[in-house]
Amino acid sequence: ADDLTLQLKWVTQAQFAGYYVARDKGFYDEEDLNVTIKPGGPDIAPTQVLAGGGADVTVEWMPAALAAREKGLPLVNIAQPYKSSGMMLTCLKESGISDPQTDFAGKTLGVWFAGNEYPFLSWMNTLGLSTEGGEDGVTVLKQGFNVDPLLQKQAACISTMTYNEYGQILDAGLTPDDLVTFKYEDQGVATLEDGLYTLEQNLDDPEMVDKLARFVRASMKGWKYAEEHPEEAAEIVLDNDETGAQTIEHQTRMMSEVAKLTAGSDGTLDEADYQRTVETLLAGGSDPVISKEPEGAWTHAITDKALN
Amino acid sequence: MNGVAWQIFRRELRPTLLVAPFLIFAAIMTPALTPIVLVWLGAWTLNIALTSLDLPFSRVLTPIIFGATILLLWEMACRIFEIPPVILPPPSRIAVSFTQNTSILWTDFVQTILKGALTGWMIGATAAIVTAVAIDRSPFLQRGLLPIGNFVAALPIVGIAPILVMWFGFDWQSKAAVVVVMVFFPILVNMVAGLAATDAMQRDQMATWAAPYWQSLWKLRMPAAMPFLFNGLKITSTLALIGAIVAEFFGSPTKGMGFRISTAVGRLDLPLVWAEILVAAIAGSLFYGIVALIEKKVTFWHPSQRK
Amino acid sequence: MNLDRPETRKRLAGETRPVIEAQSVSLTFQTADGPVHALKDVNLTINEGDFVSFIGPSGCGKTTFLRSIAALETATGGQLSVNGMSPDQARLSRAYGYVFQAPGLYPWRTISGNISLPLEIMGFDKADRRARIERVLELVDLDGFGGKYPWQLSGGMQQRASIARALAFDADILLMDEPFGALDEIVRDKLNEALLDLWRKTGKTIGFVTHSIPEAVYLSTKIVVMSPRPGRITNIIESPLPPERPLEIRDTPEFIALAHEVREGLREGHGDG
Amino acid sequence: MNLDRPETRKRLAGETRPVIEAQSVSLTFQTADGPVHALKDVNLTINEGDFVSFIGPSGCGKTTFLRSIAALETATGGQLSVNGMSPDQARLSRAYGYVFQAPGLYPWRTISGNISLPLEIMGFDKADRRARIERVLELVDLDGFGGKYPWQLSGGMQQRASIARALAFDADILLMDEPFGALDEIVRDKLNEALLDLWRKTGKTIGFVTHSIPEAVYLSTKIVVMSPRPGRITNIIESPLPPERPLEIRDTPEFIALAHEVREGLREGHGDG
Amino acid sequence: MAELAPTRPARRNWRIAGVDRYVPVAVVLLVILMIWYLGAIGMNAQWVRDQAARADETMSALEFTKRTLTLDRPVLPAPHQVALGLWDGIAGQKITSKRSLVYHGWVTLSATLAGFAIGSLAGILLAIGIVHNRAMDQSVMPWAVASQTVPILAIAPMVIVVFASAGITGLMPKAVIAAWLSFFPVLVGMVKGLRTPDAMQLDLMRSWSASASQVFWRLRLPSSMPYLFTSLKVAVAAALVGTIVGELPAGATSGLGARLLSGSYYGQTVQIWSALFAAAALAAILVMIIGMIERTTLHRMGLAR
Ligand SMILES: Nc1ncnc2c1ncn2[C@@H]1O[C@H](COP(=O)(O)OP(=O)(O)OP(=O)(O)O)[C@@H](O)[C@H]1O
Ligand SMILES: Nc1ncnc2c1ncn2[C@@H]1O[C@H](COP(=O)(O)OP(=O)(O)OP(=O)(O)O)[C@@H](O)[C@H]1O
Ligand SMILES: Cc1ncc(C[n+]2csc(CCO)c2C)c(N)n1
Ligand SMILES: [Mg+2]
Ligand SMILES: [Mg+2]
Repeated sequence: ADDLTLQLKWVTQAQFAGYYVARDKGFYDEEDLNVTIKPGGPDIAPTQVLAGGGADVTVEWMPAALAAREKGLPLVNIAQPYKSSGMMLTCLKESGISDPQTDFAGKTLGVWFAGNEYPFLSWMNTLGLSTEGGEDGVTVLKQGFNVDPLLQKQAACISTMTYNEYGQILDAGLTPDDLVTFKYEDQGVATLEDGLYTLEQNLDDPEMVDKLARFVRASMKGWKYAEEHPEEAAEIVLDNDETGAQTIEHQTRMMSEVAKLTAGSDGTLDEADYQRTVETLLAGGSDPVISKEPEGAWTHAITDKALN
Repeated sequence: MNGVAWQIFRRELRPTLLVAPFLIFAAIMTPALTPIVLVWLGAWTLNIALTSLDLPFSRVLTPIIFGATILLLWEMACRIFEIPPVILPPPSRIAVSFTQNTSILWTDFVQTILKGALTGWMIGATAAIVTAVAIDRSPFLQRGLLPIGNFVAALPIVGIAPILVMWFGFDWQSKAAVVVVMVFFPILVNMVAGLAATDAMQRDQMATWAAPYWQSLWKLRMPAAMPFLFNGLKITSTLALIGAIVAEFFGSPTKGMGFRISTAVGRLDLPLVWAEILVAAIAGSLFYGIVALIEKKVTFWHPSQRK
Repeated sequence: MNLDRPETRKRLAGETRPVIEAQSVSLTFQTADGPVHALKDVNLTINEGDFVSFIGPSGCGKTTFLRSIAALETATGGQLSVNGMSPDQARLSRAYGYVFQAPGLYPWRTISGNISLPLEIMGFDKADRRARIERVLELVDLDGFGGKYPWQLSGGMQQRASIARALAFDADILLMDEPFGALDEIVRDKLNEALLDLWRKTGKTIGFVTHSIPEAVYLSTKIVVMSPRPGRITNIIESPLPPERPLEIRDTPEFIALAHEVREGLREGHGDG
Repeated sequence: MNLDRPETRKRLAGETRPVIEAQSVSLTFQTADGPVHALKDVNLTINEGDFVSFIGPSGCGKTTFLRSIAALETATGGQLSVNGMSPDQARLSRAYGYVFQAPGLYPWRTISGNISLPLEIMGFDKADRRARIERVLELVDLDGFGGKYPWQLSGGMQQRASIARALAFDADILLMDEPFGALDEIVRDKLNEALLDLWRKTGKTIGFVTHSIPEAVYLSTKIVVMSPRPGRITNIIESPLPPERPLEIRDTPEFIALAHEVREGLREGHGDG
Repeated sequence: MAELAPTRPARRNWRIAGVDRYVPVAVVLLVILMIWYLGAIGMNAQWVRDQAARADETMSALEFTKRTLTLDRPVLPAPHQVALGLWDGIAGQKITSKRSLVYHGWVTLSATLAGFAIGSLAGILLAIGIVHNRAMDQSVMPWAVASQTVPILAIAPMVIVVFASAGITGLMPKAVIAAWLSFFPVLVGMVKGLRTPDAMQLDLMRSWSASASQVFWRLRLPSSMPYLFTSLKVAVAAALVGTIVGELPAGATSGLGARLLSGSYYGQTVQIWSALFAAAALAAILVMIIGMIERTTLHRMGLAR
């Protein structure tokens, strides 16, 4: 079997169910692949791992991938299992926020960094809010690992994913009625999330291209299986979680939320989505995430080969 | 070079001559290594010659040459082996990034080191000294508190950091709190040992003079404790920086060295990461150096400082 | 201060009062290996103006007895009184100057600072302190060294500084535990002369531990010979020598005879090495 | 080993060869405060079987001279030879046993282990080591204490062990730097007798530093009086005493006269304390 | 006038052996527990109050207190919650289970021990070099100090990435970080220890014309033993911290560090505290083991009295 290493963007959870399902259900075996899945973590930059040769393919968000590309690391999107964005800003209703346009000024907002801050910065830019604090701007708090800043009322809003942190807030005892959410998708600043990326030079090697195609095919099969069998997928994720910290309830709910995001995708990158992402990022004002239109940042070669 | 120096030089060179054949063998096997090996051997021989001469400035010069050699080797390795800069940038690029980002580095320095580390260190040290004096009078408290203190000191701070960030907010106050927790017990343990470090004869003298408690504290135990106290202060000076930076990984405003490092890694701006590390190393060494200097002034009488 | 107190003359005339009185004093240390009888049934009276030397083999309790007088140890049996008070009361009334075998100077203070320390503790004012420091430095022949730190001085000079410190506050009782043990013979001779001189002038009561027979004989009005296991007094020898003692007195037959007597007394109690 | 070497007799008959020869030896330490002339123009010949004592005030260079002989310091001027070699060659040929003022025993080795250490270093085999340890332990009256650790022994016993260690490998030259400084008089007397006995039996050449005039007079065939700043020899006194010296010899007029001579010599060179 | 200084440390004659050692610890522990409970009630009160307000409930003080001490996601868990968490993690699971603290403790322990071994060895070797070679003495020390000021958590991810790119994963990268933190105390302690022999002891060796290696094995090494053990104790605790730091960025892998992180990530404070205490206990046990080795070694050497 051919060896292939996949670097995840984050810890083992249903966000990456497709890959785990593909492995445990033998879909990779069917394609004669031996896939190693490396979980990520808060301070692992998947792009760096790829550059260091620690992995062949990585799951990454497009803003980070494009930023890395501008930094000289030639990442190419070879597949896009996530069609829609699950990121949103979740606020306490009692903080008095109802309209981003008018109510954010002077508030403290929790944001993820380490490559995940780009969509937020773009959004604030379109809202014309400074991120340096003060009366007319927002105070940005580098959100740590959990939803505590909201529960402790250290921030008016925090970043959440529909499938994960939002659920944790509910688990903590707050109800949807206590909260106001703003999806990036609805604010017109949605950027593409979990996609599969590899280094440009891999695409010059026909053998590698073939391997990647088989990988994408099996992975997508895994995703579709997971969408249809959320409980079983959650079970598989749980089996693969080495920390033993995840619970079946949490993962099942995550899986069903994730299914909504992967639903519209067969793995092929939608050019329109790509274009919208690039435009959002380019609109970064004084400090745009990327300064010029990227070239060759994606390819259909793999998905075409895999799916036809 | 006079005779004595030449003799010392020959003696000190001996271990190097033992290692040299291996290095040269390695260079022959991997020709790319040749310049690295040559530079290393040359610089090292120069250093040995310098220390053998024992000139007044060689104490300062040798570590500088040693450091410069390492930087040079680093630069050469990066170029010869074409290490991708997103993995390990060469020193030259780090230097460029350093000069380009001075204002960011300064903001981060103020936030993390001056506000977080220094404040926390001072609060922690003061609290530890006061506590030490307080429990110095009570053998009961000492016996009860110190074993538990040792246990708490063994708690990995990285575990306390998220909790303290949760308690004290995301700004520098929580970083200072982490530093306080980190430095408190090492200083306490040292200070308690120091206050007890008077010898029996000195205590007996105080007794024959019928010295009251505060007199014997100020005039005997405090001065006698100073070498111990500074031992603790020195150890914790580097701990404080690490603590403040680590705590920023668990939540911070959008400035600070820990914040910048994790953000910059995400953006693959490795030269900036290393520039921050450089600032941390310089600040840490400086901090340590200043404490050591004060120690020299305060404990001038201690045998280790006399020479 | 009165440098010419008439105690010496009084003492010779038998008019002096007892300062230290020990009645069957015992002291037992409880150790892991069982009790150590450091002192057993010690009876001794020291009068005002006496110069009493304690001599005896190692471990016979000389130090322990001196420390008991200074209230650094507490006797476990018998009666010990100093100036009619308990040793601890005497300590609190600052009746003693104590010189330990090692100089025990504080390294972070200069020689003057060291001498000044007990004076500060006892609340002497600044001018008085300065005057006293100057006087005692001269007394031990260290004038000019007040600004130096202890470690900048030789062992002998340090020991002299420590004697100066004990003298500075003019306690009436001076307790000295082998103060000259570490000095060479010539320096020792000098300090012996100086000490004798001081004693004659001030009439202080002095308790003095030594290992040297000639030193004990040369200095004392009373030589207490002790013997170990249990620590006890085996012999108290009154000295017939006059208070004026030039160094040459050591070559006189009286002196040699007295030294011989002490040596014999010592050898008796000296079982092993 | 030959316990009855005839060197003593030879020495008395003037037949011995020089072992240590110093010709205008100087030694200057460079310190931060400028040069210290520890030794200046020292001339001395020590013959085989001599027992030479060095006496003089603190800082006069006694230790420095002994250390130069043992190649622990290097003379900065003049000629110093040991057995016709340089001191360092003599050191490498293991010509010396050196005894320091403090016992300097290794706390992690028993007494036997301590004595064994130089023997191990010099490559003696096991059986030989054991025999030698036994012999020297007996010599210093410590048989039965071989298995004890240093801190389980009194100071005097430790000092004896350290002497035993220096004797064990039978160097022909024994250098001793105030070996008995810390002991009480009775113990000191005993060790003096034992040392004299050993010297008489083995005919070793001994260099001995002391502060005690009676000790120097009692032990030596030659007394070297030194004086400080710069360190130099002011007097070399040959002893007329016979090699057989019971302790009582110290009460004889010859002894007292000799001691007096030494004291006078010492006092001359003793400007200050 | 103030109270007088005691003439000697107070000698207490508690008859039962160990009483004067354990009673104070127990009393202090009890006080800490009390403060902890009060803290837990105080810090969790806000949440309970908010929840009650949202649900429009009113409750008795007793009920209120009970709730603050039994929250699922407390700000500060009560001691018994942590104890339960620890008990469940240690005894309530199969040792091989991923939820077992024993399993995670073992993962951390193995990396700690590996790093500790590497670090101590490096520290000892460097110290030997420094003591014997003047050039090393002057050049290495300042840089060793500087090395400890580098924010380890910042380079930990990079170390892991660099190792991963060389194909090394798992225990090794963590061990290297552990070694980085633990070599320094050993270096400092051993330099001091190897230099403890005083001039006289060195002169003795010289007068016997002992070789450099004889001086090392028979004098310097044995006299450095007490220093070695003291610094080993510091080093093993540092190695544990290093390992945990190394486990943090790696995220979803095993080990106490990963437990801490995932606990923090999912806001499971009880899990954080349990992992924290497990780590501290591990450190305490390691230090104790070294203490035991120290005692027997020094006893064998005759250094312990
Ligand atoms: N604190 C103590 N605990 C137990 N035993 C002690 C203590 N202090 C002294 N001793 C023992 O008491 C005895 C008398 O000791 P002391 O120090 O008074 O003797 P010394 O005559 O002064 O001897 P030296 O001439 O050696 O100074 C000795 O056997 C000693 O071991
Ligand atoms: N390593 C050194 N560096 C500088 N000066 C030294 C050194 N060793 C000795 N001296 C100086 O050399 C002089 C002679 O010292 P030495 O130790 O030989 O005296 P000593 O006669 O043995 O004195 P003591 O009787 O006090 O032992 C002294 O002034 C001393 O301060
Ligand atoms: C320190 C930190 N940095 C980034 C993220 C963002 N992130 C990476 S993957 C993912 C999916 C949700 O689980 C999210 C939100 C985070 N959570 N914590
Ligand atoms: Mg005594
Ligand atoms: Mg000397």
